[in-house]
Amino acid sequence: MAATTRSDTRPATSDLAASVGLVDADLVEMYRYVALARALDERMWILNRAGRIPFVISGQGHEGAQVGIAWPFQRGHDWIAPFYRSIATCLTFGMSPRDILTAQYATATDPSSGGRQMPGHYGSRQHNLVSVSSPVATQLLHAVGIALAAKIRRTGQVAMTSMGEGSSNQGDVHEGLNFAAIHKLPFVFVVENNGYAISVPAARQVSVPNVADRASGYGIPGIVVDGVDVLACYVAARDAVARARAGQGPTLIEAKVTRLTGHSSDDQQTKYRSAEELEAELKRDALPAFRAQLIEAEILTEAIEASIAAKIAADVEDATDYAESQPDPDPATALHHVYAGDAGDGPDVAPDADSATETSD
Amino acid sequence: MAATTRSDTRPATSDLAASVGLVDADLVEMYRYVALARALDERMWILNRAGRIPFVISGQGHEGAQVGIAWPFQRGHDWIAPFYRSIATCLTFGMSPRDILTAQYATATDPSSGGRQMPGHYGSRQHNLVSVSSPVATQLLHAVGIALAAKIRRTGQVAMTSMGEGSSNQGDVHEGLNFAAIHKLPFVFVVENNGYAISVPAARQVSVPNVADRASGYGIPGIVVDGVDVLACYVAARDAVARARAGQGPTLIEAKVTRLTGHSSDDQQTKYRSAEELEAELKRDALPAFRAQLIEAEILTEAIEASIAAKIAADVEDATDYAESQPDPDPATALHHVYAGDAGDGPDVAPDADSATETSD
Amino acid sequence: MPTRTFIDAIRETLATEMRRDESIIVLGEDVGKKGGVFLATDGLWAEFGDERVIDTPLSESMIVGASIGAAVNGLRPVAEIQFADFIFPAFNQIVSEAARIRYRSNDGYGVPMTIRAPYGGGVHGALYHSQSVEAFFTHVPGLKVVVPSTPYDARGLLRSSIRDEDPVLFFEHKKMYRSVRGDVPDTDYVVPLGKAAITHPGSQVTVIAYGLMAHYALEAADRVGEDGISVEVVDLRTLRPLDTETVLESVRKTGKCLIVYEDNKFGGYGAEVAAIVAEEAFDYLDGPVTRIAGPEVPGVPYNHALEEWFMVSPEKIADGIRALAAY
Amino acid sequence: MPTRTFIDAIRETLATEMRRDESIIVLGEDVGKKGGVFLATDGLWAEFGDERVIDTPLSESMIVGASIGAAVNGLRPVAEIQFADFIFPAFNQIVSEAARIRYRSNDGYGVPMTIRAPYGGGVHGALYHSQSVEAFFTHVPGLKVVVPSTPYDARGLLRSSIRDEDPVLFFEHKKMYRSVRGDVPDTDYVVPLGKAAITHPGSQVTVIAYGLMAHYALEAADRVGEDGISVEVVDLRTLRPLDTETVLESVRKTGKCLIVYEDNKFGGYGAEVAAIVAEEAFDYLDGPVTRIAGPEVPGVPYNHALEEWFMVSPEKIADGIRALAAY
Ligand SMILES: Cc1ncc(C[n+]2csc(CCOP(=O)(O)OP(=O)(O)O)c2C)c(N)n1
Ligand SMILES: Cc1ncc(C[n+]2csc(CCOP(=O)(O)OP(=O)(O)O)c2C)c(N)n1
Ligand SMILES: [Mg+2]
Ligand SMILES: [Mg+2]
Repeated sequence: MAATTRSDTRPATSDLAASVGLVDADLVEMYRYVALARALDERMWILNRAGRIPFVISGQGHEGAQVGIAWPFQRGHDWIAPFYRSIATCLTFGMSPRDILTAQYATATDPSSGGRQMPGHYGSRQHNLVSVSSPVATQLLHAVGIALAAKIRRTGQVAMTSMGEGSSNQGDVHEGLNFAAIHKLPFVFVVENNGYAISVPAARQVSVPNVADRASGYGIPGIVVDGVDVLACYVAARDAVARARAGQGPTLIEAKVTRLTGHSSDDQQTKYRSAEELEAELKRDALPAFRAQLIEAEILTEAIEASIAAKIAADVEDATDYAESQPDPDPATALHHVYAGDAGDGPDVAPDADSATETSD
Repeated sequence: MAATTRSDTRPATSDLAASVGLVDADLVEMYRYVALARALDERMWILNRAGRIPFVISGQGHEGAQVGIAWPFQRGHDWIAPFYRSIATCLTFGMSPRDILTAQYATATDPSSGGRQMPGHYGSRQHNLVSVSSPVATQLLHAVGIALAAKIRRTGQVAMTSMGEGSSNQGDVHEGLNFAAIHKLPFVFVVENNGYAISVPAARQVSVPNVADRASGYGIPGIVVDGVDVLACYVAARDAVARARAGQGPTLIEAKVTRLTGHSSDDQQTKYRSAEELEAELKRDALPAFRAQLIEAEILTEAIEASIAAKIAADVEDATDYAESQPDPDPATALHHVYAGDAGDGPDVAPDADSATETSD
Repeated sequence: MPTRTFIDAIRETLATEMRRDESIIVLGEDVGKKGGVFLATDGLWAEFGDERVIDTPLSESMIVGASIGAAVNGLRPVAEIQFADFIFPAFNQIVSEAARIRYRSNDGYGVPMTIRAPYGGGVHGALYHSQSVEAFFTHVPGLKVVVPSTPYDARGLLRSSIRDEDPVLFFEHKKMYRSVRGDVPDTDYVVPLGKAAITHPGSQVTVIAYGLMAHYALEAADRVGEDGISVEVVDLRTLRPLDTETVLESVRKTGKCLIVYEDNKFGGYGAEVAAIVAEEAFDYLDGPVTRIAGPEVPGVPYNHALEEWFMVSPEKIADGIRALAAY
Repeated sequence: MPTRTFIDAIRETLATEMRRDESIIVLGEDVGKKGGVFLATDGLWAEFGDERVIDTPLSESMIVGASIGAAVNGLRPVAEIQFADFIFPAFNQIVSEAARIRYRSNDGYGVPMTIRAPYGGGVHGALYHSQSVEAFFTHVPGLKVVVPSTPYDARGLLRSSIRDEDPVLFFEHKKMYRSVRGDVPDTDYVVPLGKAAITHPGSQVTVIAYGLMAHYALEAADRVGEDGISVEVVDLRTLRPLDTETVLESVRKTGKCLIVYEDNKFGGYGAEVAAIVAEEAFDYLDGPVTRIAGPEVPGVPYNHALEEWFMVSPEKIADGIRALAAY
């Protein structure tokens, strides 16, 4: 999805972009996704406080890592099994702001689940984004199985999954990494380590300083990246995708991120995190850091920034209006799709054409 | 249980014994357990071929590692959660040949289960040997929980569990090692790697050359020992027990052993192992190796060996006769012990006093 | 007698039991500093410290498996599974291990362990924060399964569960945590496991329920009472072992039996109750044994319209009673 | 028509299906070179190679979880769980994931996967190599559960399961593998999921069974036939979805219903059948709906005397029929 692959004329390439093998337009677009994810996420909290939506689970603090890591995967070809904080991942991989907000409102046209799942449980067949469930870490095995099928069917696809550091302690992770490593499957395991699993700090969750320290136990590379550094995340993922595509097997990437909000709208994190800690964590936000980096490199001009901001504002507004306007699912459809063919195939209410793509791209 | 701790006068100590901090009598006793386990095991196969017992699952090829590793644990104080090949472990930890053979015959007086479980599913409350079940690897978490209780209750106990390399791929292993490492529990994890999980070779089971390579991913020491070398196994376990007892947390010990028999009496291993491979594996038998080592060190004299052999022969004969003579459980007791107090406490048929201790010790 | 919410009764019972018996530990995800996502363990960590109130890593099989081991070595663990929906990773440890170690060791080992878990729908929890999972465990010999419906019972049954020598699954309907209040004495009373309660005596139709549905059944009984239908409500309280005697006595008296559960109907817990009643009270039945339960979908959907469609309600129960009474 | 053992029918069906559809893979423990511990996959590895016949590591959750992913990405996995007893580590993947992904994604994703597992007792397998586990899965919307009892049905139902778009649990009674033979045509016939079979028509008592018990029910029907009792045996074949119509039609005709299953009775599969019959055929019943099932212990004990005590037998069924007929 890098702009280089689509462009005929030689695009602008700053030293910064060149240093990671991208062009300036890529970096701008990456920035837009980071900022869009943040803006959508902030809107979710506003809607929650306004009583419009009952629950929010947020990706704030994870967006930089998510966009950087998702970037080298090929939209519509590769696969991602995301988790509940993967708003930026899902956007980067093709879901629209409308797709995200209809999920918050649980409308009939929510493409993730038709209003059947809680917000945060995204998914899209159209975009090869596996449907998110709540029991953590199960999706790792799905991504491994997808990679197995890719290898057997020789599709050239790579499968990625992401989750938090707490979730990485589930048995499924061990079982899946072992199998993927034995068969050198085209698989990338991403841990977004934000230091907490709800209230439990990483030191009480994971017995080693880095989840990536576990990779060697499976004979695969384990890489720690700073989630504040979007381009470092990109490079780590790019290399992992290249290894996977070349038949060299899985990679574990651990991005050190921060959780800028409570675990969810049901959580009061001040009960277990000090004010100083929360204050300090603000500095680990990739959004201002990436912005500063792109301004410094003269990639993000004031004009570009203004146009991005306008676009994002319009997108978020449009998505909100759209989601607000969408109908609830009809209980008459609630028995559908327990099994194939229960009620014809496909969702009961087709999301309208616009909602499936970005509104202003 | 080392003889040094019981003896008042200075016991005989060869260089070999001294090199591992034991006395000669320990080494002789260790040898006796290795040989006893083998003799009992061979008797099981004879009884199986003679149609006396329907099923055998064997420890042949594992005995040296089991005795060496069990040795530093304190009988009646520490805990072991063994697996189905742990005949030598159970003997070393206090079960008698009668205990082992009544399990093969599934008699009412079988102390492991009163005839309720398949052979190989040993256990003894009296000896702190946790009851073996069939689903592999579950026992690791029990041992971890025992270690947790030991730490909380400040009993000074160490808990050990053992299993095969195939079993180490279960999710429970990951979850348990992580927890034990975080809390620095007094826990020792023993993998008896015999190269196969039924028919599947280790290379298709474990994505790294050694299961012990996984220890670093939990921040604990991982030690590979040659299961042919009984004293090396002892030393590894002794050090692990010392670490555990000192509050320094768990250790993973992987003993490279061999499986001299089929997986069980139901398995034909020639279907998946070549004649050459089986031939070569015979050289990896700790029994003759340990014997040669002790003869070389002049610890095992002809006289001692003859007396051990006689004792073992008598023990095996006695255990066979005893087990043959024991009654089947009464179906009238089959509903007992689903819950506490279902039928008074304790087993329905008390094993007779002799059976619970070694017959000729 | 002091009035308490359902969750307060649970929390205080945990505290008083821990004061009484220092072999009791509490472990689970977020049970420590945070006090549990529902605050059912709030304050325990401050009072009993790190060793007796353990914030575990996010791994349910470990929570249960380690509890089994701890129980074998002299502790009395009370494990919390954050949502009943997340008990499945621990299924093997519960069903293969905890339930069987006593039987398979011929009484050599037992597992005095309680597993608490919030269950149930009607709280916008969707597929994975709304489940009723009791049927998976009530089938298993070696386990006990408890579902209290009042603060009084919650306290008395939790005490019995913790003091029991065998593994007990203790399911708490999360919708009741703060919405249900009741009198709870400060005495050290227990409610024995395996005893149902008649919470509304009546003569024409027996309604059998538990958990939140025991409340809805009472509401329904009141409604149809206005139409002159006399309903006897049996609150099972313990699902395994089932108090067959109380159930049969009531049905033999009324001749009509409606079983209510929130879980999807097919193969749910109420099927067993129906089967027992159909066999053992056959000669007394004046109408078919009927059931009102959730629809056959794999989880409660999130959207409020769909959730409402899913949930058994007092009205649906009242309709079922009316139909049965008219039979 | 060629005669085959039960296991041969299964093995050959796997082979012919794999020849027909190259998206089918077989995976599990020891399914490759060894051909499975019961040899149900013998020969497949030699014919289809390492990529389509995969000896997995010893990790059931992985087997099922990876099969789900593979199914999502275009394959049709047929996973073997070595013994049904060892399916519990995969419980979360089956119940939380495979069963729900279609519903939760509003038909975005489906999981065309078959899980085969040998189940059942009477083979000296003790607690952990004898279990009947169907009740844990028949309760779950989104899953289909099949238990064939003849080589003919094994082939026809396995074909339907593999070709189905949803996850199917296919349980094979291991005692039948070599002891049961029957005619199996070489044609590409299927037996549809969800259809029971009347294997012995009769008029006085309906006996409902499946798997090994379907054979024992026939034996029992013959025995009591000698005493002049006419029994109709219904072999359910598919447990979810249940063929309610065939069951009710038979009971409405005979007026008496005995349900037989090998699993422990309380909360077992037969409870649901009993509940449905008790409700839907109430007006036709001339006797209580009765059940014969295993005792309430957590697994089949090993010793032959205890195992015999545990197992439902043709005699026990015949006694049950006689008692019901005499009612
Ligand atoms: C199997 C399971 N157990 C418990 C939960 C409840 N739960 C949801 S998120 C969460 C913490 C996850 O922490 P982490 O993996 O670090 O991800 P983060 O939320 O920090 O991004 C828990 C305990 C769950 N969803 N699934
Ligand atoms: C959960 C589970 N799955 C499958 C089995 C069947 N099984 C018994 S032993 C075994 C192989 C074990 O191999 P390994 O761990 O290497 O131990 P070994 O037998 O080689 O000593 C298998 C697959 C089981 N007992 N439990
Ligand atoms: Mg986290
Ligand atoms: Mg092995």
